[in-house]
Order: sequence, then C-alpha cells, then structure tokens
Amino acid sequence: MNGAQDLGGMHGFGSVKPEPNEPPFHAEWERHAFALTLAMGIPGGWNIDMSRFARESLPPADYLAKSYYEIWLAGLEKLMAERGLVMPDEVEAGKPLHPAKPVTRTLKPGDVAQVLYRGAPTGRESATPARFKLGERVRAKNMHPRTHTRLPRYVRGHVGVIDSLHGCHVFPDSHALGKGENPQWLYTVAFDGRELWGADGDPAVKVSVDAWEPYLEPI
Amino acid sequence: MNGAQDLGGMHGFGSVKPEPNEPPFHAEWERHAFALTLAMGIPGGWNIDMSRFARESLPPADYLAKSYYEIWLAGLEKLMAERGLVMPDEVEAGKPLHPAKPVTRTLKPGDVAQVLYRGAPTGRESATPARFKLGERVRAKNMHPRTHTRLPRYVRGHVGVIDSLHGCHVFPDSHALGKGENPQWLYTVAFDGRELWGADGDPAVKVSVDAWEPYLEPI
Amino acid sequence: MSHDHHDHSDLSETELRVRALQTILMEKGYVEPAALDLLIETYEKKIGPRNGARVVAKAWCDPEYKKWLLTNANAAIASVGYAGRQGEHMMVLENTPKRHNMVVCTLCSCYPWPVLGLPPVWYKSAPYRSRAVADPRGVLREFGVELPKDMEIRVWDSTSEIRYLVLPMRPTGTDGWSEEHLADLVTRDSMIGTGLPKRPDEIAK
Amino acid sequence: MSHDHHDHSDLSETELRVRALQTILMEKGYVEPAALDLLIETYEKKIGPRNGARVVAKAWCDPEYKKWLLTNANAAIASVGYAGRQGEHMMVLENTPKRHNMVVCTLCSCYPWPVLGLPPVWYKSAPYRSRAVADPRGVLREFGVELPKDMEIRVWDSTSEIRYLVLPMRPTGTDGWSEEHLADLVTRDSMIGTGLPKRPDEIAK
Repeated sequence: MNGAQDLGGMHGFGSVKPEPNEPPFHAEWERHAFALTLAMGIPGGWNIDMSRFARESLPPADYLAKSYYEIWLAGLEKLMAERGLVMPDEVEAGKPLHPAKPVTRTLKPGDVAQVLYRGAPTGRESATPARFKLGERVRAKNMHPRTHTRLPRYVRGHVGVIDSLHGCHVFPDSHALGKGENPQWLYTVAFDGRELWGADGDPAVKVSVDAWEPYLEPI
Repeated sequence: MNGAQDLGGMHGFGSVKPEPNEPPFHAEWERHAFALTLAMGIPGGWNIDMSRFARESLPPADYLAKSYYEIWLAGLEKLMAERGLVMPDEVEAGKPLHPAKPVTRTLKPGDVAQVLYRGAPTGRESATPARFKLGERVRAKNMHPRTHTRLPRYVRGHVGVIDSLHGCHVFPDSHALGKGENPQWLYTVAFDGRELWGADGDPAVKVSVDAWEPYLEPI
Repeated sequence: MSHDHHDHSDLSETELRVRALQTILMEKGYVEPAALDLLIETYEKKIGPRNGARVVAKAWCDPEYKKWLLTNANAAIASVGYAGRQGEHMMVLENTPKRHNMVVCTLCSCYPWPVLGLPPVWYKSAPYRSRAVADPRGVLREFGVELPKDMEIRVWDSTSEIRYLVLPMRPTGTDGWSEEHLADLVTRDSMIGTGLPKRPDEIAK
Repeated sequence: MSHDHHDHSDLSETELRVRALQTILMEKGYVEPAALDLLIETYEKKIGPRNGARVVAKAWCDPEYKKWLLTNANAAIASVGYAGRQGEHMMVLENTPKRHNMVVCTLCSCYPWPVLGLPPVWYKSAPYRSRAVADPRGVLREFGVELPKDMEIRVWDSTSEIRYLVLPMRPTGTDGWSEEHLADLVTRDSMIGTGLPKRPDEIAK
C-alpha cells in the first residue's frame, strides 16, 4: 500500500539525529512492547508480512507521529483484535473482559533461545527457472496495490539492472493476505541515482532494492 | 517538495466524509484564522506560492494531524516569523514583545471588496512561443526539488497528452523562492488512468494536471 | 497565552492562540478589525455555491451563454457578477452522457471561490485529495453516485491558478423552468463533480 | 486503565497501556513472564554490534574467511556463532576505495539483528528512511562522513528478508593487531555504512 511507511524520497523530516552511546531501549515500556510483540507471534500465528501490514496501515498521521515501539504496539493490538485474542475494550479497561481464546502454542522460556536462533527463513525450493538473468535490464512495475507490497514507490516505473539472484522466497504480497507463501524468485535490482531522482539525483549514487519477480517486467 | 501535501495516490486515509449542510466555518477561531491570513498577505508581502510552501513544509506528521485552518495558522506564523513581523515568543506570550515592523500597506475596510474582486491573476504576456502543441504527447519530468513545485509525484515520469494551452503564467517554483515571476507556458496535460496507476488503474479514467513547460519534456 | 495542556482541550488552545495572534496583529497595526469582519462576512454570507448555481442554470437555459461559458469562462461568469480571488482563471467543464468531470486539488485545496465559496472540509481532507485521482469511482460511490462503467471519468487536479467549475447535465423533466428555479437543482457537489443535480421531485415546487 | 489526558503525559499513558496489555496477555495465558524476560535480556545484553565487529575483524585478518563471508555470509557468520531471527539471509557488502555501501530499510526498519542487535532510533526514523536513498551524501555529512565526490555510494534498501552488513575497509596503521583489538575499531555505524571504523589513535591501546 502507498501508506506513510513508504518514506523513500520524502522531504520535510529534518536531519538525522545520531545518539551517542544509544541504549537498546529508552524506557521500561519499550522493553515490554518489544518482548510482548515477539512472544505473541507464536500464539497469534500471524507472519511477519501480516505484522508489517498491520503497522503500515495505521492512519498516516498516527504512523508518522508515533515512535517505533508505539507503532509496534498499535500493530500488535490490531493483530490481536482481528483474531479475537484481545479486544479493544479490554485494553481500555486494562483487564480481560472476554474469555481467552484457545491457542495451540505459547513461547516457553526454555524455547526462547532456539526460536530466536532458528528465525524464520523465507528461502524456498525453486519450482521454475528465473525469468531474469544477472545484468539484465528490467523495469520495476508501476503498481499500486492497496494491500501489502514491498516495492517502494520511488522505484516504480524505473529501469534497473539485475544485480543478484537469491532463489525463491516467500512472496510478501500473498503472505500478508493469508494466501499462502506463493514463493517467487527474488532479485536485487540496482538503479542509478539519476534514473530514480532525475537531475536532482547524485550521479555517483546507486540504489538497490530486493524485488520479487512479479514486481518486475522486461524492457 | 515531496512533502505530506503531495497526497495524490496515497492510501490509508479512510473514506471521504461529506457533511450535509456544511457551514463555511465550524468555529469562531476558523473565521479569524481565515481573515487574518487573507489580511496579512498585504502588509506581509508574500505571494501565494510562498504561502503554499510555508504550509507544505510543515513537518509531515503535523501537516497530516492538523485541520485545514490549523495548517493555515501554522503557515501564517511561519511567514510572519521569517519576516520578523511577529516572532514565536510573541505568540507564546500572547502579546507584542518587539516593536512593529514598518509595513508599506495594510488592508483597509474600504478596499476589501476591490481587493477580493481583483484577485491576483497570474497570466502574463508570452515572450516565447509554446514548445508543445495541442494533442502532443509529453512526459512529466522525473524531478524532485526540495523547494516548492506544483508537479505532483503521481504524474512524474508518466506520459500524457497536451489537452489545452493557457498562455504564460507566473512560475510557482521561482515565485515561491522570491526569484521573481519567471512566467512559463502553462498546459493542461491529460493522462490515462492505466498510465498513472498501472494495472490497478481504471481504464475509463483520465486525470489531468496543469503543468508549466519546465515540468515537461518531449518524448 | 497559556500552554498548559492540562487546562485546555486542543481546540480551545487553538482558539486562544488565534485570539492572541489577532491581538498582536492589531496592536502592531498590521490588521484592521473592520477589514477582518468584512472578509469573514463576504465568504460567510455573500459568496457561496448559489453563485455557481446561477451560472449553471443560465447555461442550461441559454445556448449562447453556455457556449460563451465553455470558451471564455471568466467573461461569461463576470457578466453575472462573479469574479476575483481564487477564480482569476476559470474553466468550465461540461458533463455529457459520455464524460463525467470531477475536480480536486491534491497538493493543497484550490477551489473556485467566486462561484462556490469556501471549500467544504471533505474537499480539503486527505481522503479526498489522495483518492480522487486514483480511485474516483470509489470516491463517487461514497457520495452515492454510481456512474455507468463505460462513462469516462475525467479528474482535473487543480495544480495551477486555473480553477474548474463543472457544468452538470440538466435534469430531465425541467422543460420551461425558470433560471431561478433551475438553480435550486444545482448542488455544490454537482459543480465539483462529486454529485449530480437534484431531480425535480427532490425539491419543493 | 486511565485515559484521562489531564493526569498523564503521553509517555506515561503508553507505559500504562503496555502494562495493561501485559497483564491481559498473562492472565489469558498467551505469554509467560520468564520468556519475556529472556527476550529482553537477549537483545539488551547478549546480541549487539560487538557480534558484527568480531565478524569484521576476523575478515580483516583472514583472507579465506573474508572470501567465505562475501560469498556465503550465513555460513561464515554462523561459524562464529551468530545466526537467527532477522539475519536468516545475510549478505556482506565490501567497502573499497571505489565504493561505499550504506544500508537502509525505507519501508520499515529491517536490520541484521544477530550481528548488530536492535536498530538505533535514527535508523528507524523518518529522516533516515526518507533521505538515505535520495540524498545519501547529505545523510553521511550529518554523521560527519565526507566521501570523495567520485566514490560510488551504493545504498541497499532492505525490502526483502535479506539483511545486509557492511564490511568496512581496515584502517591503516593496524598491522599485526589481534582480531579482538581490531574489533574495538569497528563501530556499529561503520557496519551500517553511515560511519567509518575508528582510527587507531581514537582508541586506548
């Protein structure tokens, strides 16, 4: 979706503010927002693409006003409400008002290390040959789905070069909708700065995105 | 600039909410924000393009969170502060803290009707012939100035047809920067919905923008 | 002025801020209260969509006027008495059985003040500005307007100082109506292109 | 929980909200407090940029390892003990005198957790995400890094599950240094590409 999350090339946000010796968390609640989000992935059963969509589909003014973990929190509340795990009235009341939903699994302390170490690889067997080859010039499609996609607006319609092939990976556009993994070939596509930004671009800059095959078309 | 004002094609804002029998103003303060903004244009001496830039360069989260007249107000405060007419500390204090700046003109009650009736036409004599002709196919430039421009992102890089010629008009990109009127040919350029939005577009839709000649290139 | 978030809602804080600004601007001699009052009165009482409705009704009754309106909108509109700020360069867009016109300003909220007055909140809002150019049919549906699938929808994004007024199609069953009576059928939304004129049975005779 | 805006700052409201959520989730049996504590401890104490620094230092010392790292990052990084969540598909990007690499995630805040820990606030912020792809040189300047005008800047937008780690150039004057000592030169920012490694004189021997 063309939401507030699609920030590449936007102006007006001011300068980057590095923070010397920055701690991993800036407040106690951030620790908990982080841990609850990770832990709830298991009973919740959503995947990372669903999580991203829950966050990026926040009203744009909210998305831009919230801090990172506030966005996570809002996304978590949305995911849980959609599945009837925790309803908004319960968050408002600060206590359970409805019976717990039966969940098949929760995160046990003894499993934490293994769950983190395993992660969730998205590489899948390739059933079809890749459509594009290394060095080939391709165009990023001009597409504007209202659902989750990982092709940023700033590359759409522009021509780049296949910089690497990564085999097939879970396709976020399907996965976020609960339509299965639908693995697709994944490429890194590199664009010249001037191709992306016109005369306002830096000729010594190249920018790449990772793009699944359905995002690309031959030229 | 690619600010929050450039809303065409964005998602996530929800549905349009028509208001039956809507009044011109919804609160007393809106009346005053409106009138002060109009009246201050005369002693302030800024032009409409400077006003637009003052508004669109608000931090994006603010721009999207504010109501229309709140945006006007923030723009007015910015324009006045830039010119030393009213400083932020005065707005905070709620009273003048610094001497008034001498201004050459103010809006007199007796002039209101005439000032409004006259408006501020932007048409200018054409010094050069138009570069493009009716029916010609042109491409909207892929440009990303950080300053004021009136070419929305959603048409950049796309091909449309010259739908009408309007003679030369004050060029906002120069005018907003105080670099003079720099009149340029103005065209209406019409784009097919599918050209702009790809397969997600409606084939029975055409969208036009008014584009000054420097926004366009031949194909 | 007070900036104590605990005492005031956001709204009243804005109210206080505007009041403070007005005081400062008056004390500095930049604005005159009587001029402010006139500005407000003009756009609250005098200039509104009834102006545009009269223009449309006249065009419905008078083919010569309609032709003039479509080829030289400024002169034709000025002949009825409307002109000026935010309407310096007018274009009138004729709806036909084949094409429906709809006006937006995605970059701010440009709107033809002399004929329509100040824009409604929805016109200035992010939902309308973002969607009118990409999904006009969906937007029209939210206004209760369903157009035939093959009718072209032409969206005009007001990115310059040209201001657009839609000339809707004259409703059937209005033969012999007076201009004044016809003007009652012309809604503001029908001149933006997000609505259609009223049908004769929708207004009291 | 209280939603009285007059009693709490936004921050403490968020605090209360998180606390309430945690209570609800525990009472419903969805989460176990000990697991939450372990998650926090892992990313607060165990997994951080020191991991990546060790990988970089090893590559600086061992040409074979470097080759392996650049061709099969996952295996090479796992051999040092780092793997897992948000680093399932690693690629290592070598800086050279001709090319500087810089990593961003414009769409969210993808970041290689196993080697760098959790991302800093600026990496997740709108200024960095918006500007890194359009004006990387300007962004680098804000980090105090000025690169030669003709050095290519290659920005990697992390739009898939591939996670990028920059392999910065080994600082001069470090001949014969141990891996552990070299790792002290490797800053987090130098592995994102918004910084360079420290010079030998910048750290205590």
